[in-house]
Amino acid sequence: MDLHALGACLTTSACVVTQTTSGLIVGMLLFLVAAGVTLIFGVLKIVNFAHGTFYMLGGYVAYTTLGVTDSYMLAVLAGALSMALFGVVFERALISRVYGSNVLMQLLICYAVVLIFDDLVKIVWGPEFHAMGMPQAFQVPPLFIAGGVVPPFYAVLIGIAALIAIVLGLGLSMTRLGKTVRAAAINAQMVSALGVNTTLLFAIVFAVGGGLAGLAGALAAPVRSLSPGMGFSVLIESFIVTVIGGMGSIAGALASALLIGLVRGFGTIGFPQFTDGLIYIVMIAILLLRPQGLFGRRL
Amino acid sequence: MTELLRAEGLSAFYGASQILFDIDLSLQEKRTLALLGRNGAGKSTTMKTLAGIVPAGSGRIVFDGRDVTRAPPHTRARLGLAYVPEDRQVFPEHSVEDNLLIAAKSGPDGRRDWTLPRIWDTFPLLANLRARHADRLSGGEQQLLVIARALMGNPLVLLLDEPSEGLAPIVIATISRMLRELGASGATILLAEQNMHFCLRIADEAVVIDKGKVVHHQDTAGLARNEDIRRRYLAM
Amino acid sequence: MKGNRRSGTRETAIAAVALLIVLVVPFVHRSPAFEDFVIRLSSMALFATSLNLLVGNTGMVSFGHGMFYGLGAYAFALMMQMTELSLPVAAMLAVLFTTVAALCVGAICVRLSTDYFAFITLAFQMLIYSVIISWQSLTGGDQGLRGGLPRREIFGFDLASQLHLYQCCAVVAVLGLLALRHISASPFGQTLRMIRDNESRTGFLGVVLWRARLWAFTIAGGFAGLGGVLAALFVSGAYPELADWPNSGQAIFAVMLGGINSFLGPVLGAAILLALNDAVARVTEYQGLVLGIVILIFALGLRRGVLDFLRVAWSKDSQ
Amino acid sequence: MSAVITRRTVLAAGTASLLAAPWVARAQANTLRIGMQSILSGPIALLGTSSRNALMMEQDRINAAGGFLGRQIEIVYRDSKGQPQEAARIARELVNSSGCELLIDAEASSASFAVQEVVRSLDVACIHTNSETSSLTADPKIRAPTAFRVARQGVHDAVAGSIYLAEYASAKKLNKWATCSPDYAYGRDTTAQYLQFFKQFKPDLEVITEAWPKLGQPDFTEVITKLIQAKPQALFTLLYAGDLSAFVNQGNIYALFAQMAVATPNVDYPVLAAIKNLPAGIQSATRYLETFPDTPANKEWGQAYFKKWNERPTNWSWQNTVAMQFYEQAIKKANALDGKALAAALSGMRIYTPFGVDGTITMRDDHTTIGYAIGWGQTIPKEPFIVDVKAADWGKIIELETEWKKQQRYI
Repeated sequence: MDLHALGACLTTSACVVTQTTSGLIVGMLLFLVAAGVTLIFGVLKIVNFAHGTFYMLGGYVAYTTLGVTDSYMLAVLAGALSMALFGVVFERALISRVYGSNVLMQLLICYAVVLIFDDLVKIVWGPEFHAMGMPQAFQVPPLFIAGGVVPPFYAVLIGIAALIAIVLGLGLSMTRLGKTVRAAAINAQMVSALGVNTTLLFAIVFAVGGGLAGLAGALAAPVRSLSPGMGFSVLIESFIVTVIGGMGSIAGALASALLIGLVRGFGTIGFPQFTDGLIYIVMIAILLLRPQGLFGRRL
Repeated sequence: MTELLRAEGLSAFYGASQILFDIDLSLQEKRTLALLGRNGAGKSTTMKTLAGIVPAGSGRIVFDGRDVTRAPPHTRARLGLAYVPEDRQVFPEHSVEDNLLIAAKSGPDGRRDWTLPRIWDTFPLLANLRARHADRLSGGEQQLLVIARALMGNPLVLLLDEPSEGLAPIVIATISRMLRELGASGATILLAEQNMHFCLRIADEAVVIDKGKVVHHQDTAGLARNEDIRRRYLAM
Repeated sequence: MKGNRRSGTRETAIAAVALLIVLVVPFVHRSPAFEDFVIRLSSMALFATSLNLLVGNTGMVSFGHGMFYGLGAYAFALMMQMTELSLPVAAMLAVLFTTVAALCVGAICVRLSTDYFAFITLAFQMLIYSVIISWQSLTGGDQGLRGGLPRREIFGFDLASQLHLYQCCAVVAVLGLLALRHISASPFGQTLRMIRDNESRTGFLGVVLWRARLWAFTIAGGFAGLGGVLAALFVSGAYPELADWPNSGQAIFAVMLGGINSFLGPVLGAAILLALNDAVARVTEYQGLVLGIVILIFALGLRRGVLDFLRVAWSKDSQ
Repeated sequence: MSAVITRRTVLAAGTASLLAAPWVARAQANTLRIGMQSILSGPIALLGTSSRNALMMEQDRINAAGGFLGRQIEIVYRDSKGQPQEAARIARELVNSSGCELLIDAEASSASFAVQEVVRSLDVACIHTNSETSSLTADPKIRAPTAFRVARQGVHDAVAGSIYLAEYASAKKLNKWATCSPDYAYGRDTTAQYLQFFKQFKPDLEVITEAWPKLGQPDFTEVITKLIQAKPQALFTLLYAGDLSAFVNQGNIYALFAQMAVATPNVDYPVLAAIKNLPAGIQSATRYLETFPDTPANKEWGQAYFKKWNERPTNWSWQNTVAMQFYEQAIKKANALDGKALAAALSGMRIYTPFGVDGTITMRDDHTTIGYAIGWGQTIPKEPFIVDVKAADWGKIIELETEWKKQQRYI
């Protein structure tokens, strides 16, 4: 524990700005993954333990696409779209068969998918890590804001994630599709009786959730090492985010992803060897005080 | 007169226990048919089976000349079969207007008679509550809302399951009047009820079911005088 | 009540026969591989069966049961290394410690409803895991406890000997399973099943739901700790993965694979899982791929545990 | 009736065969099996597979030369994912079920301690090839009678590195340092050792901040910004493989390497190759370097490896090669395979090998090797990647190692 360093940091603008932006970037990428988890849970009541796999595959697809096309934009698109498609296939082929069954059965199916794809990635891309490298356009020196350091690449990532948060938020509250999705989250049977093809709707939800995770994986690929099994730690963190924010709440996912990002950002200064523990403690405290999460519906 | 909805030898199960036995029904265009029976007689299950929420065990459902026995609920809805469930099932976190918008679609023949303005006209009470969350409405208001919501789909047939359940007499009167007007304007309605007086004023004819079987079929005026049937199957 | 006692006697007899067979095997044929397998199975069987007391019996899905397995292993191994306590005393204290830990964690968790219960147990597990990783001076961090467990003889038993360890684990596991069976067949076990089947009705009968659940959670934690003690004996130490999430996942899988509605289901599931893991590891390095496909076939095809499936098949045959 | 029997029989037989599968005895072939376990998946799998590559080359060489005691050898590979519990299970399984008579433990430190306990109870000969944590063999309580180590040792590395870094820091006037090492035993212990010796050689050294990212942590951003905040003059890091690559890539975004000098003992060839935009001028140890020791034998081995696997060897590659060379000599000398006889043969054995600083490496009585090549230099983005290599002084290393052992009450 190093509370002195934490205090010193909190009183200098440079440190606050830098650690806040680093918390933002960690949080925003986390949000993209967690948004899918929370959306899928909210609508389908499925706890998608395979979500980290979407993130991993999105990264790998982007890595290969970049190698072939040499365009980061195409790589990101390919990562996101392929995972949207994969989401649909996953939902139709596997998850749709266990709707309404035991949560453990769903867990097992997801667990199987994680195992299978970790190994498939090993077979296709090899067991060693890969590094994608920074696209040329972003190989520029960082910006300095109020004494804090902000890299342009991260500023762009934060921008994209924020844009998606806004689109997702507005889309769910303002558009007819979004309203229907929210209605299906509460009463899918009734929505279906009103003439909405809920099978299609569920597939769309999985496509959006998978696509977001794939997008996160692709966006992060230039700076993170790609390796089989990399989805796991992301999955755990996005779960924490989902639970803290309230299962099914996009706003909650955003808020808690940022909270986790900030806990990391400042926790690493105050509690360098116990940052993870800090996050679990936050999660337990929130589950005890507000089991439904920060933005969750009361049960 | 054309037949819009017909059930032939319909049976249904909840798990291993059979709820419906060989139900036959026929609903003619622009008519209102009441489905009467005690609590637990199988009215709601019949409605759910017709709407496609409970799968038919055996038998056939023909709607507008098409066999829809195996069709999923949304297909039936798009063919013009609107279902209003017994416990109303509004979308509690959506506003009244959003509840209606989610259900908006044109009818099977492309008609779009029911639009938001017409709903506000027909249900002035809802017009005043359009921005309110549905879970903040009273039971009667919710009942009006779900009927309006069903109409937004411009259906050929309305399946109304116990619209009077749990409502105050004055609210029941409102709903009753509204349903009579709907019927008079040419709507086709299947109305499941245990409140016979409510039905008598709305429906043209009635089918009585008991323990999952059809036990009687008569026009409502006749049924009102048929003490025997009323005592045997409908008395509380 | 009489029937209960008779079936209790029958079960004890079955357990005694099973134990006898297991104990006789090494005198007929020594196979270190088989003995290793039985040692690991005894630990895993206790772990999975104790989890099933929650999952199958009470309907409480815990994602964090591995924390008690890990705590049991660490408590036992640390006591062996740091004190002069004899092995059975250390083992008993370790189980006691785990039971108390389960009581404390349970007191916080059991009031939450299903999904949140699963998550909070997972969170507690991860907290305990990260404490184990971080508290390096005590636990050795990710390297686990180094230097092995001191080998102290008890009653002429030397647990450094594979045979003695095998015998000891078999006896402990059979006794542990018998105790769990007894608990699950007792009126308390009936109450737990009633809670699973109909919570509110059980509440009306005057059962304090959270208290019954807490008892179940505590007992399950204690037996998981006992499993952990055996695991610590096997690897002669304690390692953080014992308390990690995938370990809980293994137990869940064993329970599901064997069958949640049969008492011996988790034991069979654990056996299949261990055997499958070993067999696959020898053939291919892509164990995950094979295991994943097996799980999918099982989850989408069989749709219930093997023992549950067999029972259904069996009773159909008998008709 | 017959259908009933068939069905039951099939069900029962299926279950039984599934359960029996693991210990159906393998036909005891004349082939000598050697069990090898390592991290073959995940972010540091690179090192595990490079160990396996080296062993495969050794297997071919030894078999071509007639094998061990006239028996052809077959190395059996297992992936432990670096988890100690799994490593312990695998070690037992290799010996008890798969019939391996010798073990190569190519685990990182986290798992090798677990393997050590298995070896202690099985009495089989085992060579740890990758664990650098000193206590594995230095601590007499942990040392096992039949387990040896052929690998760099943390304390050797720390002495050599500290001497080099102290000179470097004094020359460049770098007093304010930061550390950033993986938050697990290897990272913590080895960092502490480095700092202890570093301070001994450069008393005005000041560590102004330390960061402890988790092993395999996907995002190092908050760690990097923390380092930038502290404004150290130089950074010492023990991150390696995929983590090091991610750290460098993320650090580049913040222009971290323009703001401070960097020193790390952990730069392997393939990591250098994988890191895009490798900053020049990182002070690094020579993990394995074709040009150090600059001998034809070393170069030849490095080239052969590159030719066979189309990538360059790592530090783990040479360590595993030397382990097989030790086994080869020890088996010849002992004319036996059992743990006790091999242990007696290995203790004090000196072998000729390209990786020794003077062409030999010695297995000391305390079961660890000395005399292997240790040097430090600085990175450049292209071949030979590390230049200006300065060899460490083994006399000094052993002197300080002994002092450290006394401090730890190991001797």
